[in-house]
Amino acid sequence: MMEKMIFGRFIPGNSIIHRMDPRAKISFVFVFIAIVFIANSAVTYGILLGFTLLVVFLSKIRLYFLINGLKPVFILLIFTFLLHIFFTREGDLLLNFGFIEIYEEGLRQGIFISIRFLVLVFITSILTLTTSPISITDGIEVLLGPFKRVKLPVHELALMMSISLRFIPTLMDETGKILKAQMARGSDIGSGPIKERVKAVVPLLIPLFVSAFKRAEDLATAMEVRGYRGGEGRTRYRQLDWRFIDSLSLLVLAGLAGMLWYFRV
Amino acid sequence: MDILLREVGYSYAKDTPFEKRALTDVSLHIPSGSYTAIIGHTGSGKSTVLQHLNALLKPTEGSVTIGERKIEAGVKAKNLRDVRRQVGIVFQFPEQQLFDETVLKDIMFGPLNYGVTEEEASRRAHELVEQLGLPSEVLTKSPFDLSGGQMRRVAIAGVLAMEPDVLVLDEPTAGLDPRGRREIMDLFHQLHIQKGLTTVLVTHSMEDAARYADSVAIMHKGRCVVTGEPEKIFSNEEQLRDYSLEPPRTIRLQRKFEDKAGIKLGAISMTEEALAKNIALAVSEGRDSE
Amino acid sequence: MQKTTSYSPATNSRTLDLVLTSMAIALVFVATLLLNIRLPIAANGGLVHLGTAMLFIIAILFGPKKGLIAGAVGMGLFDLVSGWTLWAPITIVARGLQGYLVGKIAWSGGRNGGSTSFNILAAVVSIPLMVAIYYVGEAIIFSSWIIPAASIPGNLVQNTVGLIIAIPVAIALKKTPFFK
Amino acid sequence: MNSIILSFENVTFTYAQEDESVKPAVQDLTFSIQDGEWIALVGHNGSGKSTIAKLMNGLLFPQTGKVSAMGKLMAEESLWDIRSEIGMVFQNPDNQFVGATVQDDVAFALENNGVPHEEMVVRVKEALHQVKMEAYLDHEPHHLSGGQKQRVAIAGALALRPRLLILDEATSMLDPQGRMEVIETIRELREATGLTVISITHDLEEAALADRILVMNAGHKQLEGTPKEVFLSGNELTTLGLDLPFAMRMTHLLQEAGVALQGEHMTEDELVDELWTFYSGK
Ligand SMILES: Nc1ncnc2c1ncn2[C@@H]1O[C@H](COP(=O)(O)OP(=O)(O)OP(=O)(O)O)[C@@H](O)[C@H]1O
Ligand SMILES: Nc1ncnc2c1ncn2[C@@H]1O[C@H](COP(=O)(O)OP(=O)(O)OP(=O)(O)O)[C@@H](O)[C@H]1O
Ligand SMILES: [Mg+2]
Ligand SMILES: [Mg+2]
Repeated sequence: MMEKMIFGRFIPGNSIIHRMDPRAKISFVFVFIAIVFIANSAVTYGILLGFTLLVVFLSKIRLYFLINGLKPVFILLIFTFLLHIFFTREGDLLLNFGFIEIYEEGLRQGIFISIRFLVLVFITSILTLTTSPISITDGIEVLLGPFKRVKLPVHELALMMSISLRFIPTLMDETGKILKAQMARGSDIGSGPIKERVKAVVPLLIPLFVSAFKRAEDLATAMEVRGYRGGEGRTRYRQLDWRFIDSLSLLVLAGLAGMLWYFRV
Repeated sequence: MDILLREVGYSYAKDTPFEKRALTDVSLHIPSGSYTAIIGHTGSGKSTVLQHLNALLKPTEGSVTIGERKIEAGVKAKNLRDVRRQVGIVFQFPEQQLFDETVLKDIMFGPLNYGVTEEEASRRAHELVEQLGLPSEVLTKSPFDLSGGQMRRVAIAGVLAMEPDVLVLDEPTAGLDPRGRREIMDLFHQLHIQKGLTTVLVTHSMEDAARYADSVAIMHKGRCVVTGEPEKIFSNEEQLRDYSLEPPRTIRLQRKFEDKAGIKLGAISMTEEALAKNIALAVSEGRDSE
Repeated sequence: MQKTTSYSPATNSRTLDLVLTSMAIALVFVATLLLNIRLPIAANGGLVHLGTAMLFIIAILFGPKKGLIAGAVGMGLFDLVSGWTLWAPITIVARGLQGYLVGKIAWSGGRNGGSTSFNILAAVVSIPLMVAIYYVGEAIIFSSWIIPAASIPGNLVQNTVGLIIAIPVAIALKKTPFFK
Repeated sequence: MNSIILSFENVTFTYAQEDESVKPAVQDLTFSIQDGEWIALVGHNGSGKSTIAKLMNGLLFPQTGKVSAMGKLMAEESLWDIRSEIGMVFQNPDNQFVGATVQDDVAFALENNGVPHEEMVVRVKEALHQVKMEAYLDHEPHHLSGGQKQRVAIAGALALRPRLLILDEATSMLDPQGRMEVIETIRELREATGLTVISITHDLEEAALADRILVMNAGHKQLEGTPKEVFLSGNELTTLGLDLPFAMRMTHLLQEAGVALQGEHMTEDELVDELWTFYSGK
């Protein structure tokens, strides 16, 4: 059940964004991150914010969920905002409570940086909220394809990622079981003096490692038996499907970049 | 030591969107010195009940009383270590908890955690290794160098070394070969008799439940639906089937024989030996009456 | 008479290697997510995860290559799926290089992680590297050189705890039959 | 009609050859298996069963002797061909699941063998249908029961349409229901396709279903024959750490209790039949 909580970041759905090709989504996010840095004025940041909200809307992910899941990130956001306000001393003095002085430029900077941060966090989160980890892996494998030329073991990397995704829930269960078994023997990383807690980690990690090795040996044998001998000559069962909408999304992004450039001051 | 579950409810991941109810309204009394078998279909909540018996899980509803301690839903329970020492759990595949450099150290781990002296812990380890039928050379070996069956025994010794009053077993023989299975089950029975250990066994083997237990509880969909003597529970085959369970093979054979011969054997046979005796008796009587 | 063990020793060990690396990734991920110990320290609310310890252990046991992949992919994946997506690129670089450096030093001169003092040295040397990469990365995100300084104490605690735990566990693991 | 699908000729294998004290895991082993047979391989822990399985598909290579499969001598060149005709399912259902979902896992062997995509889709469906798991196409492994995982593993082996299926204690970690499901699946498969099956097992009830049983003891072949033949040597099996099927144990217990049963009964029904003749005094 635990596994649902982490991979709970991925919310299955059928929105336009969900159905986009993972390659398109990953490229989109990378290009978007670069484009964000073009913005430098109220209008351009406004455009960015509007665009981001549009994407959120299209993904049919509830804004509430998005914000709720990003609580720690928002604390950082507020912190950033405040720091900019208090430490920038340019432009007109807007407010003055004794030692706290807020300048116009500080407020401007604070708002701009916050918006930039917000749109970055939203767009990157939308990627992982609408794409299953395994599709992300597929996307990465194809996108890294060209690097095969420089001897980057792309196929192996992708397979490793998918095997580890597959074993994460299993190892999580295992961790829970070992924790309980050692608790029943009087050792507990959840209570007692710090030294004891650190000591209690050893009886936990060693069985965890041993079991992971055992599983690795078994799995390697099972793969060999099923004819695995590296990436050459393999075909793919999962097919990615690049459609018009995917090309369109990248075009829209180009449009966005053009607009930002135009309104930039 | 008496254990009493009163209207226990338990939900995994409570108060999250992933909440999963595993137990509903479970009431169960495990009297001191009894041998109780808990049976039930996969996923019926057996392992979840079991973890309440030594407070590894705390009920989300109702209460669990373990000896003098009462653990209630919603009430913060402190210092459960004493309870955990008194109630030892052998989990499924217990060899997965082994970690120390040598078998000796691993067996001593539990007692040392509970403040037993080094000498005493080592004495217990030596004694247990012998009792479990392992050669004493294993004490100096790494637990990872042993065979599967030996590792299982060492892990069991690690729980017994804490000298619990109650021994809780979650399918302790899963994955062993027939001989290993029998030896380990006999060992637990012997401990139950000799040391007066209160024993709770979760098992899928109706034969083991019938052979060893003096009280049986059936779990079904998170509820404890029936408790009673094994003779009574296992002779009610319809009820067993309602809970997706099969009667023990001895009873199946007895029924087949009874149907064919058109008689009723006096008693229900809980072991193969008893069945053989009962049938032999019936056959000789049958002949005499001809 | 003929060849000894396996027909295909080359593919055999390559597959095992690949699976072991996958397990290392999963282990780092699980330790980051699941294994927390609470310390009475203000930074991060005192909750310290064991991902760093796991990364050290893996780099010490398996060397630079697996250290690099386990750090980059294991921790990068964690950021990706748990709301820190924006940090994922920084993490991939920082943790990948950290894992690589620890493995490189611990495995230097044929030591293969067998020398405790080198293992400690490796972990200690890697800490400033990791902290610096996060600092620079966050400075870019926040466009500020002040804000990212706030995460330095937390990172230091994380790494120190990791070091304290990793060293004894690595020693103990070295003694199991898997590494003989 | 019957042809030999697999054979061992005087095969000996030792794990650590350098170490003189290590005994061979398999010693001077000779046997052969006919196309379409169901063979049960039994023996105590460490008797060499898994080693034999690994020798069968070239995961290990004998130091002396010959292994042939599908009419080819096991060698570097024939290895992958032979492997593509042998499916294998192991003990722990968790440790052999490669794919992220049921269908990905079943496709794994097909991908390795370069089967084109359209064909893969067909074969994955077909294989899952054979084990009655077609409704679980997109399920993730950790949401399946042990028995379901093993059936997916069998489908993964079947997708390549092998001629021989080896089960290495494939049911030993399952609950009784999961075990039943898997055995039933294998039975139906054999009826439908005439697949050759080698099942390694500690469960004597399961072994009793086979056409032939090989009993291993400390690396040697101790006994070989039909279940009846093998189980007749009752005490020998018990001294090897094995057991007898329930009906047979009961027969012996009844004889000890003074019921002079004549036959050796493999099934409960046979036993009851003879008991009845006794009872009715004929
Ligand atoms: N850690 C967990 N998180 C969430 N749900 C769980 C967890 N462990 C068990 N469950 C669920 O609780 C229910 C009862 O599980 P439990 O393990 O107690 O059953 P069981 O009777 O022991 O089954 P088995 O015979 O298969 O061991 C099941 O539906 C199971 O899916
Ligand atoms: N990888 C290995 N390295 C060294 N020795 C091994 C290895 N695998 C098995 N052995 C040894 O070879 C012998 C035969 O082992 P094998 O696994 O074939 O037995 P098995 O009959 O399958 O046992 P089980 O019923 O426990 O599965 C045993 O003595 C075992 O200790
Ligand atoms: Mg259970
Ligand atoms: Mg085996």
